[in-house]
Amino acid sequence: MAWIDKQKNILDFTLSSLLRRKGKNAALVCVYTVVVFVLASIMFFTHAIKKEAMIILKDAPEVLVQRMVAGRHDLIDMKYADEIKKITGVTSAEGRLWGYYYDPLFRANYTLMVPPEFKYQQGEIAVGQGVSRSAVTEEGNIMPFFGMDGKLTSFRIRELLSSESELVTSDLVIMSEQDFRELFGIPKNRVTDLAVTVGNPQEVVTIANKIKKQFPDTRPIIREEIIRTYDTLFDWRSGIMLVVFSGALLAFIIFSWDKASGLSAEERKEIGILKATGWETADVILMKFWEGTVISLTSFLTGMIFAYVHVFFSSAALFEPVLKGWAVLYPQFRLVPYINAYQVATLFFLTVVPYTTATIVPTWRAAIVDPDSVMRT
Amino acid sequence: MILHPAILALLAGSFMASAMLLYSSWFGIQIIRSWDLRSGSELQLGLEKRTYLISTIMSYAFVFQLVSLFLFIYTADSLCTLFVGAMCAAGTLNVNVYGYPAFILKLGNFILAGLWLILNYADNRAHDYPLIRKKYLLLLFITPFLVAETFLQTLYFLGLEAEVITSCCGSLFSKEGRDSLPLLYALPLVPMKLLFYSAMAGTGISGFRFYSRGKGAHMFSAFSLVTFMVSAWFLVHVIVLYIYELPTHHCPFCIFKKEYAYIGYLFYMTLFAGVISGLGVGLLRPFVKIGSMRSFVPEIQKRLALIALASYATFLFLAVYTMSVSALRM
Amino acid sequence: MIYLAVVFVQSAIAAVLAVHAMTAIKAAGPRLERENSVVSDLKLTDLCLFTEARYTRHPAMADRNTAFQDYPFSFEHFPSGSLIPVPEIVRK
Amino acid sequence: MIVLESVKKVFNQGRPNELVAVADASLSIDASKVTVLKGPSGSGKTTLLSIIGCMTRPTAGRIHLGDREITSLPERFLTAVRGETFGFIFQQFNLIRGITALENVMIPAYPKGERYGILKGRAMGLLAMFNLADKSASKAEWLSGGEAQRVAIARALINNPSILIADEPTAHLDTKLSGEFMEIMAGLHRQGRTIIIASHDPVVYESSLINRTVEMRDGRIVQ
Repeated sequence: MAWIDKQKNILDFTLSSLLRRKGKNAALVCVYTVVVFVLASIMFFTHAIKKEAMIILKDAPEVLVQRMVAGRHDLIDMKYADEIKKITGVTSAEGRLWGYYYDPLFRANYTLMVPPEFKYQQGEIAVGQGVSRSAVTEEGNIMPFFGMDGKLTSFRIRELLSSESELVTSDLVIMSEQDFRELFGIPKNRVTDLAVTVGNPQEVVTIANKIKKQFPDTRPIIREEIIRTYDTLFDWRSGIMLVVFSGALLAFIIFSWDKASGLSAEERKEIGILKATGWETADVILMKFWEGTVISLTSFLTGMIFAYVHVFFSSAALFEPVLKGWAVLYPQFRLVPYINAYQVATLFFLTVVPYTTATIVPTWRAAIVDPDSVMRT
Repeated sequence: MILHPAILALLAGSFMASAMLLYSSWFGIQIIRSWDLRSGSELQLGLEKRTYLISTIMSYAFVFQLVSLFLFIYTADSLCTLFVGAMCAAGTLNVNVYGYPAFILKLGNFILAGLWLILNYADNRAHDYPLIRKKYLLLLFITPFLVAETFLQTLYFLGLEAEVITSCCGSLFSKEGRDSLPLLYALPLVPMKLLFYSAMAGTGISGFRFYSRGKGAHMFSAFSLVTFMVSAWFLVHVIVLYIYELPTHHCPFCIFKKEYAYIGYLFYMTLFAGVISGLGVGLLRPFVKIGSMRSFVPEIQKRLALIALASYATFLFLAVYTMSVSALRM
Repeated sequence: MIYLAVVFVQSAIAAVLAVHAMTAIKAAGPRLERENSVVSDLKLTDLCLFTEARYTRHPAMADRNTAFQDYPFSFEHFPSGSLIPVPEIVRK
Repeated sequence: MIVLESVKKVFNQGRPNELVAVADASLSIDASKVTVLKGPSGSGKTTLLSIIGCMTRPTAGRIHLGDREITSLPERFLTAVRGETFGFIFQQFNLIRGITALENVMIPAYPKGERYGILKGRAMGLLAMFNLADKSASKAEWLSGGEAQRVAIARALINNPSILIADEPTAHLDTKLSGEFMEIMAGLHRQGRTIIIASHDPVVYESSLINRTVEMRDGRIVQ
């Protein structure tokens, strides 16, 4: 296996010559690692949150029906629900009551919501972890809300929603139907929107079409659409981050081009010696190939490891300010590390391919040094 | 357009590959015009040095094509949730008219790059580079295809618009038949099996004949090309059904998934290895008589034939095996 | 030799992380199931990631009359999409 | 054994800074002899030496090595021929700094794909032959002039060439070391190797070892 021994010998020489130029190569590896790290963090984060959203939302209502008035979302009459229930294939149609509440004291937006079955009494509420954090309150405390008439109503907190469901419940305030209607002055037969369940999942689209036809003033939203929208949303966001970051990527490419083409006199002489003593151009290119491989592999692995730790152990601490913006209620969650070979391959493509392309021509230029150049100087 | 990281990666990669190939073609033209090995002029020495660059670029391009082919499929697959009616990569590729042409070009370019490398390998072993002009003509032939691929792929990705919730209504248009494959017609099972097995047999016999007696190189190449196409067609219409154990799911890409133990990679890799080395045998056939190549070309051809035969045999074995262990009976 | 050791250590860490990922995914199963039941019990539709304004809280429920159009393709979909925090003065 | 027919080498052809380094040189060099190319610096010795050593292709003319014509071989094959046939000793020894003497000796053999252990054994053998066994692990830049010179000779011998080419090997050596060098060359000559030296050092061209002297001036062979 002369071929394998040749690769081994050349790799061996490459490693020793890389180690001889520690400073120069360390700088390259550092920059490379940072590039991989940032890209990998973005991708790990968005993929994990996408996947988590998909899993969490798979039990969301199958079809939501909203009423539109003059292009705006409006309350819907429960009569619609009775009619929809009559459509064949529909198992149930229930009203949902929910809305937003801006708390001027803590400058936070809560989502107020009525669950299908409320466990507690009137005048009692359950709140999400984010609400309890921002309002510095806990179980048993009193929480005041301004009603539609400007009067202050107080509620007793009976429960804090579990912290493990924070990704969906952080800003929720759950109360009884009566309280909700009184607080916002919603008439008895009106609800925010309708949640429709369908027996056969393959009929969902047909039924949504039927609803749209029967009630032209509504807009049905299918669960798959919600999931799809989230998918696009996060793809888009990670894409935008990549585009923003592409300047840095470009800088890295130019940097590696420059590193590869800016051979010192010492290196040039060294390649001249190699060629004079019997190395062929292809052998020098092979050596440079191994050099690139070693650098890429080291940086790629290091960058990925750091990104993993960053995203999944520290909950993307470096991104949090960006993602959070000025949201007061930001859920505290730790992502499940969904990673697959596809992501790694994409990452590889995004970093190693540009690096390799940038170094092909400089590598070749270095490799064609004339062997007799060492005799002429 | 969907700003997905993998899409950005594929687009950037393709643009870079095209640029490199255009750059190579430029020197290819110079080589075709002014190559003269007997001359020791600086122009000639310069051109000889260029050949190293172009070989390197082509080797990278070959690897790039292979990886990007799979990444392309994977990306299409991961995007399928964004389109109504798309269940897997097959559906996503059908979202606009550029998907499949881009995919087919990707396939073709990978094979062409492989053939170029075979030619290059043979040529580099002959001390007078007898194929140099032919080699660079082939390069000039490949470049437009790669550029076209980049172009189509860009159009494809630019034309992707996710069907998300819009302001007035949900996206309720249902698109049917997205998962069907264009240009692939199925025959009844028995003729299809007959065709597949006879193509395999033809390749086997002609390959064995070539390997043992050195005759019928062109025939063997023709057979390997036919077998490649027939097998791909058979894979999509028959074998996958046994793998999915569903008589209606024809997706040629789902077999790359984990649920099917990534068996697709084996199927496609053996097909590629088979067709590239099979075609390589015929490609080298005209050059057996060239003085400087006589000593080693037959040996390369034999090795290629062996690779082709082994690959197709593996494919055949995999096919028969999956069909026999499957719970599906047809 | 040193380099091989480095690569070995890196691969080992990567392998450990891969195992960690697998176990973490498995371990997250019950939690996600409980989360699922919260979602189906309360009939929730959206993640609670962007709560700074009502028009960002429920992307699935967005429409064209909100202050920032909530179509997912609009560049400034979320105020938090800006890469630097909004100045203190503007926030009040 | 090596025959040059009207060999010519021009640098920067067709440009204002055109330089004819070797003009119309015809020469035949016998096997197992010691030949010296003699002449002032700039006379084209080094260029002619690199043409003989298959490092450079001539602009015009023909070269025969044994019974093979190698004039128009592309670099890939020229390098292979060179690797099998020639060993080189350079004016400044040209050892690679930062790696050990042993590695320096092994470098020319790396692309041949020999098993590392066997190669290392051979290299150690060569170093031992030149009394350098204890220096094998020292870095190239720590070696003394004489040691560096002997490492360079060992490197030239690692691929067991039949022809040894030395370009001004004594230019940076004192008289004593130059004498030692010539003794080593004498030993190698006794093993049957052909030796070609370019030099304008009397210690070399007046040595009793020399079988033939070729004199050059302005790119032409004078005698």
